[in-house]
Amino acid sequence: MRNAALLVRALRDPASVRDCDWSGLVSAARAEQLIGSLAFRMEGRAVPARVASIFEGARRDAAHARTQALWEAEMARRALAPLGVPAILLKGTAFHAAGLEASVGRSVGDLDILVPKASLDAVEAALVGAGWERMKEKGGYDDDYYRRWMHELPPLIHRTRDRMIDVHHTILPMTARPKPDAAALIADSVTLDNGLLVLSPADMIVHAAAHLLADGDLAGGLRNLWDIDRLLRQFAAADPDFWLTLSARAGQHGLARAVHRAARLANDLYDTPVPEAWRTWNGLDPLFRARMLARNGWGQESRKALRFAFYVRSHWLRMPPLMLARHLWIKATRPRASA
Amino acid sequence: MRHRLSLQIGPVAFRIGSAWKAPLDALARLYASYPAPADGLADFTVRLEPEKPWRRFFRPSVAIQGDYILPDAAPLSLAHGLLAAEMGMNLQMALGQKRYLLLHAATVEKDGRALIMTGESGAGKSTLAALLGERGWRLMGDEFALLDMDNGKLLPFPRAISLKNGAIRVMEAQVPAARFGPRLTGTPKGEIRHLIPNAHAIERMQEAAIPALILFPRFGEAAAVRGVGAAEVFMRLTQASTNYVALGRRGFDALTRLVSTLPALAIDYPDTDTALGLVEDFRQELAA
Amino acid sequence: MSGTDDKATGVQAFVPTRRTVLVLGAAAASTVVTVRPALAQTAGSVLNCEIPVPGPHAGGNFIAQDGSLVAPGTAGAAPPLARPLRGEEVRNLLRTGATPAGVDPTSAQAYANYIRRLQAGMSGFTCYASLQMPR
Amino acid sequence: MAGPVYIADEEAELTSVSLDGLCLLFHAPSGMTHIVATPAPEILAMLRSGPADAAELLRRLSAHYAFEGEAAAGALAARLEELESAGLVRRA
Repeated sequence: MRNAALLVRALRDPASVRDCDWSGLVSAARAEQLIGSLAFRMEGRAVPARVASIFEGARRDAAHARTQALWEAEMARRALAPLGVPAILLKGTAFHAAGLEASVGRSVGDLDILVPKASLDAVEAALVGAGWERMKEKGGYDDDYYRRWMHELPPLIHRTRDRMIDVHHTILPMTARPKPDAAALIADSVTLDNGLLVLSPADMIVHAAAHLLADGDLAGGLRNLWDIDRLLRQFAAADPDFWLTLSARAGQHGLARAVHRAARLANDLYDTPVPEAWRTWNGLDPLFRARMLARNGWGQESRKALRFAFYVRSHWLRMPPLMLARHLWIKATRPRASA
Repeated sequence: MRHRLSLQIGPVAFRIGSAWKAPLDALARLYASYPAPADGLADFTVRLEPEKPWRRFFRPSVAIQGDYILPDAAPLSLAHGLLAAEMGMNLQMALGQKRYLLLHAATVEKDGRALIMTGESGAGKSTLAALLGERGWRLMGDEFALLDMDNGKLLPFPRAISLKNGAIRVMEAQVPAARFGPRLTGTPKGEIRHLIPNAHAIERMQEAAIPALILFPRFGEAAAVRGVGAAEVFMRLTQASTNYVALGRRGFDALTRLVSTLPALAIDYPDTDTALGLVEDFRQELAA
Repeated sequence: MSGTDDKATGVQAFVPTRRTVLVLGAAAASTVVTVRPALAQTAGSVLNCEIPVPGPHAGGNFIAQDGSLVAPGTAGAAPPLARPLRGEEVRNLLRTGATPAGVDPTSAQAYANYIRRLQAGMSGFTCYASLQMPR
Repeated sequence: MAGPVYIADEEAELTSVSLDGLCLLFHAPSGMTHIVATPAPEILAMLRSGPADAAELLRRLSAHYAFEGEAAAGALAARLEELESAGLVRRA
């Protein structure tokens, strides 16, 4: 298994996977944090006994991840309830809270929430009062950097539950070129039956695409693209006008390019149904595709040069050049050897 | 990966890939009498890789990688590559095993009844398990006890026993040299030498046993035995388990059942003969 | 060695039928202990680990005597260590107070307290947790 | 002064096993295990009959128990805070 194509095929079309490099498939899926999703996709299919048992364990793990994620959301809700401020769940926790297809087998790391920028201080104080602690020294360079330039507070970690929370006020760093309309994200959020808040369907896609293509270096890209596939299928099936809404919304947030590329990549890798008009040809798509698949059957990262190129791109996207230089200079000249 | 090896230990199969040949040769010698996984598949993958690309040849440095990794794990020298492979397998179990409730404990069995020994650093549970394994007990494992949550039985996981420092000489006096791995000196844990379990333990490595007694041994004190309350046993075992919390309700049910049905004793012992004598007494009491 | 009540009775079993004395405890005494994941602890089999002091998240910060992070140059605080501490060094430091080679003994307590305050997700935590571990 | 009013989860959310006079609780919504000592199980049992603040809870407990010491209300408030931070009770 030279790249993750087998993993992508198994997710896209589980019936097509019979005799294959099972150990390679499992290792690649674990490395891409897709083992839970794969385990549910393959449920009930004929696979070797050992693989069936690995998948069963992965499904149980996913159930635990779901419980933990929803519990963190609930504890944050309890901590913030007295403020009366909207706190919107993002990413994996939101998928689980809303019971979306994308949550099936989905692992969740940190709790991500979005709050109005004006409420950041009050939210942070309430969380600290409820047992979350700062990981970075208040007023230090990193802390200051976060507060000035990032789209989120420096991460907080809970004292006894050891879980992190990222408090966002928008969905991209302030230094990135697109300027998403944070007020609209909040205004159009949806209240679930359980009282929790999530983004509107179109905004969920916009956020997922921004996270995948306009922010990081595509690490974990296959998982994020799988989210997008599941979300697009579910939302488009429920609303015939969804693609129009999405198009308008992506434009409003300045993220049309990222959303279109995400849809093309999802269509390409996961066969996501996408309208004809969205399937334009783009010369860079093959590079994105190759980067997404850069994982071999031993779970190792492959295509080092390509990975590095995307890593450089991620910094470029986040910061104007002069600022990047200053940032790297300060990081490099700190009075200690690197860790 | 350039070099590879598959191992079946108890119910678990590993696939180990390495950038170097030597660590896998050493591993293959240690596990020569174990069967290969019948299905050719792996539950877990371990990788031994250069810490940086150039560290394959220049001052080789072995990073422990695999399906599950510990971000703070430090690399080992190539001379300790065998230890890196063993640590890599332990790590997969500690972080990735979800089929069984995993306890950091040594287990031995006689007449179908298993003894679980767990305790703090230097308590000597590995040494006791190794000695009991040479005296009519079946060694089920010196590192991890696997509790089947469906039926409450223990599964064997008889890896090579990792003997440290003084324990090496104790066992060298009792076991033929052919059953030892290479002597690894200057490792982060001191001197280490692996002991291959006897044929009996390896042949029966698919055979479960019913847990009968939990022991918390402590070396270096005057001989003493005291009962340990079930709630304390519960707390201690949750802290000796890597996956208790992740198993949720199933883990809770299995562990409460275990601690409320099994007697538990803390034993202090000044020397291993005393401990072995006590264990033999307990066995006869339980059998009576 | 001890018995279990029927699980089905639940916490209702704690409502007594006759008046008994209930000790509510001192305000400061805790009656709830939560089982925390010992996940990393048993990874103690991988004792060969390192703890950067402080971690990369706090690069450059000094460490106060209580282990908290403070601005570089703060009086009475310890500077960052030039190299990460090995597992065994940390174990000795925490158990016996033995200062690792090349470390200023007057700062050792600050480093020890920093390590004690590590939490999951922070660089060095899994190593620290593994040192707490039996074995 | 009226303190906060607390609610306990449904009984079905908790599995409990008592051992050695302690109570092991598996709390399904969080997936967490708590080991609790008296009076925590008694408080949880009393909250089952409906939301209550510390004063109301003290009244309910008094129907079944006698108390030692005068600072019962203060100690009870501290116990409720503990249960709240463990997630076993929440504010109404």
